[in-house]
Amino acid sequence: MAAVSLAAVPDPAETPAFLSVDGLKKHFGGVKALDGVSFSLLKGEVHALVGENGAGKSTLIKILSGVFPYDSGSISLAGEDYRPANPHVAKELGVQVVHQEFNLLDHLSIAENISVERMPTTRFGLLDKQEMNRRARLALDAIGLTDVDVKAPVSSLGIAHRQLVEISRALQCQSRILILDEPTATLTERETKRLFDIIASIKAEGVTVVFVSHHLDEVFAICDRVTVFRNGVSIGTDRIADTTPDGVVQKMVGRQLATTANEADPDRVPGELALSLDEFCTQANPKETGVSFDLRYGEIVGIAGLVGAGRTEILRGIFGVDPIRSGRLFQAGKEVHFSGPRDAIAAGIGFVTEDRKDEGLILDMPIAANISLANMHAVSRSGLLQFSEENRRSRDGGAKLKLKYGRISDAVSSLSGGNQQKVVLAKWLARNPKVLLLDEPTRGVDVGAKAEIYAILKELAREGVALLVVSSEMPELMTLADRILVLAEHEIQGELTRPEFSEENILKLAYGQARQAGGQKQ
Amino acid sequence: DDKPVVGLIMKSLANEFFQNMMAGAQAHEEKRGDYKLLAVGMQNETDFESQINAVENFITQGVDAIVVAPADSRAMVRPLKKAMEAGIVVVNFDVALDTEAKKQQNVELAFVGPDNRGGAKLAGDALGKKLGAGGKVVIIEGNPGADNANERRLGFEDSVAEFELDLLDSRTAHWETEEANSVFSNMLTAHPDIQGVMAANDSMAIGVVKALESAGRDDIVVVGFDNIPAVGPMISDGRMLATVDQFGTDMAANSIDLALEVVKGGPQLEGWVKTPIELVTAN
Amino acid sequence: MTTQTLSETMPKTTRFSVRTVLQNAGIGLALLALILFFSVFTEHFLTPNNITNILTQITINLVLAVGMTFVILIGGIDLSVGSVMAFAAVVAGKAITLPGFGPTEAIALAIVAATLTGVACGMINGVISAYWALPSFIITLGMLNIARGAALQVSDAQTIYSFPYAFEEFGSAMIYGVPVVFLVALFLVLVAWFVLNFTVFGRLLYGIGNNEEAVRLAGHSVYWYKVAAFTICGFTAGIAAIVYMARLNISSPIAGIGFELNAIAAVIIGGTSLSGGRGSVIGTLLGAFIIGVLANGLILIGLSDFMRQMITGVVIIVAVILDYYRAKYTSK
Amino acid sequence: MTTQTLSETMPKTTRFSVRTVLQNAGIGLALLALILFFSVFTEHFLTPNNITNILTQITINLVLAVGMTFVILIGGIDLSVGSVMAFAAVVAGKAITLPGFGPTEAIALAIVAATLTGVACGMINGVISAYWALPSFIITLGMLNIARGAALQVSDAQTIYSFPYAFEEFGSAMIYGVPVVFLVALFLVLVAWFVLNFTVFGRLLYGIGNNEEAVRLAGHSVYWYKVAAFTICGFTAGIAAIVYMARLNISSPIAGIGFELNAIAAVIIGGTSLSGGRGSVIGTLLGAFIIGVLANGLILIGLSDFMRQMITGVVIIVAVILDYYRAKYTSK
Ligand SMILES: Nc1ncnc2c1ncn2[C@@H]1O[C@H](COP(=O)(O)OP(=O)(O)OP(=O)(O)O)[C@@H](O)[C@H]1O
Ligand SMILES: Nc1ncnc2c1ncn2[C@@H]1O[C@H](COP(=O)(O)OP(=O)(O)OP(=O)(O)O)[C@@H](O)[C@H]1O
Ligand SMILES: [Mg+2]
Ligand SMILES: [Mg+2]
Repeated sequence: MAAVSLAAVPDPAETPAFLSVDGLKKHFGGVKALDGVSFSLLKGEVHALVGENGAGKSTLIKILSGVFPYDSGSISLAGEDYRPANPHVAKELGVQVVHQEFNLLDHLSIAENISVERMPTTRFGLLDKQEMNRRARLALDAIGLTDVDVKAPVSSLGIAHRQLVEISRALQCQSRILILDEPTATLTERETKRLFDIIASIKAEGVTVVFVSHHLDEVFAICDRVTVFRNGVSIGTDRIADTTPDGVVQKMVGRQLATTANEADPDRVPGELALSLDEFCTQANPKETGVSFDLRYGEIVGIAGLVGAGRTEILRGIFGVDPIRSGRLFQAGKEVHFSGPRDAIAAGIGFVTEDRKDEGLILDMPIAANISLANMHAVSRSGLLQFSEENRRSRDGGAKLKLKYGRISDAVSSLSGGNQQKVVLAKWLARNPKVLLLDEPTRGVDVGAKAEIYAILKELAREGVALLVVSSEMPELMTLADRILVLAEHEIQGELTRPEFSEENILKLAYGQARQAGGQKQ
Repeated sequence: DDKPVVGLIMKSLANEFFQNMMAGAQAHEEKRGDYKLLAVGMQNETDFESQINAVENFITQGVDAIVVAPADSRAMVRPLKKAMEAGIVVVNFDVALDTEAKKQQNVELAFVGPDNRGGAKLAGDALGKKLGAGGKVVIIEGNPGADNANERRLGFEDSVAEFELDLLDSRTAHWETEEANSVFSNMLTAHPDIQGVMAANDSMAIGVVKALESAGRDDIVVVGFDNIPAVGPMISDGRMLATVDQFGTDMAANSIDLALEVVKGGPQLEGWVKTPIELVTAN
Repeated sequence: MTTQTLSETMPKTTRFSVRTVLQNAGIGLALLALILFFSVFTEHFLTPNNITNILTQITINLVLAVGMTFVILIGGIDLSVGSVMAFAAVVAGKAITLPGFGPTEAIALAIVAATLTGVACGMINGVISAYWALPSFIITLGMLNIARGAALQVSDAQTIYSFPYAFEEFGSAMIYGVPVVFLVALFLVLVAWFVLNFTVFGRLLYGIGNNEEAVRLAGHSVYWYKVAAFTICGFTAGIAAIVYMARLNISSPIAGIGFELNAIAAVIIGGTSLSGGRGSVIGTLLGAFIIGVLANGLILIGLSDFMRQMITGVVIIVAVILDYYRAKYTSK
Repeated sequence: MTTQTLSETMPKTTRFSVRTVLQNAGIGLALLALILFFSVFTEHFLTPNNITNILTQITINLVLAVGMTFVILIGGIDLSVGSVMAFAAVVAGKAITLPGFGPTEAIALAIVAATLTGVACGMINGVISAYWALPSFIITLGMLNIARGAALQVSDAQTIYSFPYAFEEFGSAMIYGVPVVFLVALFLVLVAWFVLNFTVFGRLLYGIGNNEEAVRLAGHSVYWYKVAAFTICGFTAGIAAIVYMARLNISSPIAGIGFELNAIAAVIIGGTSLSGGRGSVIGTLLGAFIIGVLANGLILIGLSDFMRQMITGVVIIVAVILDYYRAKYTSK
């Protein structure tokens, strides 16, 4: 991670607080989301908020941006009492946010999404589309999305591109405080680095940036100070220079974390062929040639690649979600044709999707109902639901993943982002699949829980499950996988075995082809 | 093929009264064999526009005569005037165009048809005779705003005045059996002392009769209008006192005859060519 | 959070039903207010006879609304129920008046004919809108026209009458002053409630209304569930046809015009979300009662037809506004 | 990425309009097919007179559908337009027949009265459904009853007639065989198209239909935009009332029953999504034409009324199925 210059660290002792929060409390029904939060922001600093899933970071941010009112406590902004009634007021006062969950207008163009807060108008008060597209182009170029047409609808974008569009939008307006709630959760190395450059430059303009991430390396790379949350309470604020990642983690979870071994598991030997792809190619794939690789039982294969490399596509193809154009798919040596997820599931395959909101969860339904969604036969008898069985299984499944919730019958929408992700995982683990496809399985999950999830996945592999993991986090792949396939431009650029694992090697393969293609164009 | 073409415009053919009328007209076309019939109805009772559209379509097609049962006595005046100006023979039947409106538009047009108000009064009188002065009655009206509904209500009110009946309530059930059943049940609750019911058509009368049966009341006298087949048994077994037959089956056919007469060069029709109405009772 | 331990110690009963009751309390309160109002301001409202009347009068709407609840829960809508009811009634009317059958066979034949007609129409609605993923609004609007045209065509626009006596008897039979047809409707409500809350099928219908894609990716055949929901709605339209025939002793091809709006209103007043995924058939029951009590009470109170129509509109709006405040209050 | 090079080399014109045309081509093709069919199988379909007729006949539905497009784009629905139209016509009818005004003043008064009535009703719909975030289906169903009751009350259920001659003239005036009232409707379509595509207001309406929460989080007052959409719909209902009066020369309190379904059908057949956020008013124009051409052509072809109703239903369904295949094909 390229460290951004920390030259202009403001000294908290000298600069007066620009925004200060004192004893803030907020509850949802019986859930105390914030139970006494105090911290302050200095002008021109990059301030990290860290904490476990459900610690209250997003809730604080929503209060600061005028989405929710708060119950008690006080906030002051530039010396004045701050109590924004709605997002509009917050924006007027210069508080700009990128929320954790996307807020995009799917059927409008990217340009319209980027300028939705203040669309440019002509002299006659009409929408100035040209100016709008120009601005969008500039904004996207700045963040490195040079290859996207600003007039295309957002619905045609993958999840990472959507995140970048969200960020570009927030950067459109002059703000005094820019809050980014887990902006990097869906980004790969390349975009993350771009984002950090941008943060550095706006910081130089005196803008305060609040940065939420579960990646402590990112926090340590760009932030000046860090405030740790635990169970709705702020534990304290440190200067980055005065602390260490371990120290932060300890504050977060209140204990020392066992580090996950980054080594091969000696007890585990890959077994029989689970899946094997032969020139496998979905209709979404613009390339003629498909991908070919094998996946064995008891093996974890990682797929790395930049955003839009076509990783999700492969998983969707295997699972029967997207139609196949050409190529063959073998399960345990026999050719199979899945006409839909139903067939794939019947064949013992599970699929943790990348977009939990759109594809993974039924937000308004109880946690228990979501966990048993793919596993209805286990919680029902001749079509009748067995509620106690369902609740028992769901609690067990949740407990395994350290799911933090009020009641198992609460709607999933009441959970924090990371905990929602755990529900998606729990849903598929409940089925005991023989083959598990995972697309960004730990998106938004905190460090502690991540370690638990890694342990669980490794345990599954040990029990003989075949796992295919797509992830934009290279450390995650290197921790989990036995082999890593690197994808670019919908083609496998190479395969790395454990001894070859390094961020550099992965990136070399992931970028290699892209750079070539870029060269041809000019 | 130079047979004269007659455009027949009716109200909703979903209403069996007009459906029968149309069947009568079609049989008539076959029998006479010397003209071509184009018939259209409306989507529903209040769809005035489609009648106006039909007139316009007929003008376009250059029919020789338009025979029309107007859904609204005022709205149809101007389009029909246009048709007459285009040289088409127009005959108005079933419901008379509004006299005032005709005068304003300078339209001279005869009317061929029954006296709805008079017919309702026939039914009302039958009820009045049976109950005598002071008899407590209610009216179940047709669609508010519809001309024949208006006429029939006025006819019933004429009887109420003449026989000094006590009109307790008057409500619409939009010509509809089920609604009449519900509305009348509720009226009966509000006024348990009802002695007679005047329903503006037989479909509603059926709903009323069923409501009386459910309530176990056989002391209340019901009259209707139209003489649809379904009320036949009710009249013969006394569940209904009377209904009014306006011989709808022949009405259109007769009007077509009159129109063809004029097309062939006969004299223009004038005034009100009254068609028969008859009170139908058990004996 | 401490709440977790709380839920761990709670008894393992389903709290689903308790919540359902609470969710519907708001609209229940509106209903109670209406009933109270009419009891005070009219003489006959709370008499046994009038209660019988109300129960009879809401039956058809309730039956239609039960099926409509299934369709709306999956995020669809069915505008054709009124026409399909008429079509089913006409087909059944033709069947029941066929010569050569004894009364029992004729009635059985009619019941089979009506339900089959309803089921067929509903299934067509479902198959077309699910297979091509087309808006059910427009598909069922098409069916509204098709079924009405068919009803008129089959009956030649004539009212069909003279059904067996036993059929009439069923239509007007009472058990302790409660009309048997209403009990049939109530039974449908209970079955629907059970199916929606205690079966996998019902759970998945809610799921589809919330997030169809998630349900599909979990390996369920969304297509069949959708077809099933529309078919159920067609089935209840068939049942409504039977109730109509038994109650009025005729089959009219122009029956049921506008009934779809009433049925949808009952469902939505009952708190089911038009966008699907949220609601309950118990709410629908209350919604149907609100509409029925209002229609009855406003006549008893002697309001003119026009005022009555206006007040009906106002009360419908006020009822959902009240429900808003109830929801706000109970969610705290 | 190959798509990249493509998009880079394309001229920087807005492909939006091209796309819009393509998006509507499907339903345009269905319309073309209908026109072709009727031209071949009927004698009078393509005569100037008949075209004039069709244009006149679709005018009211088109006017209503333009306003409906705004409401549906934000994810709402307005069931009250038919009733509001009748109410506005009755109020305007009362105004125009007030004694003591010259024809010009009387007509001006009527136009003001009709639009104000429409705007007021629309605004009430909007304020209630936006302020309490209630389903517009049920609020406008309430308004349907209120406005109808009010229309009957104000007019005492009597048709109002005898309007100034100039008003009639406007209703039947033609420019080169094109009815002036149709030109008015077309003008509304163009204004709506312009507003929806070239103003910030319009784009935000699309935005609200897509994701209301996102628009709110972007700092906009969703409330006012929603109120505005419903108000526009009320406004067009007022305009429709004027067209109705000019065309029929009466104000009938029972006008417009069921018009809401036709208007909604035009919008949805035109490709606007009932869940909001997607669609265009040009599609609405084509949708209104499909409905109008169908009604006209099926009469010319001499089909019986019942068959006509059935075929109408079938064609509506087939049109949206065709559109499905068009969408599938063009998205490749
Ligand atoms: N709308 C809501 N209704 C009920 N509970 C809520 C709601 N929003 C948040 N919560 C609860 O508040 C707590 C804090 O959630 P929050 O989203 O702030 O966590 P977070 O720190 O952002 O977590 P993550 O890292 O997973 O995003 C959680 O227990 C969550 O379940
Ligand atoms: N629904 C869609 N419509 C159009 N294009 C899409 C769609 N989904 C994905 N794409 C595009 O297809 C390409 C491959 O997408 P895919 O999701 O497989 O990539 P990925 O490597 O998983 O990256 P991501 O991090 O975006 O998920 C990307 O350019 C993406 O923008
Ligand atoms: Mg969060
Ligand atoms: Mg992906």
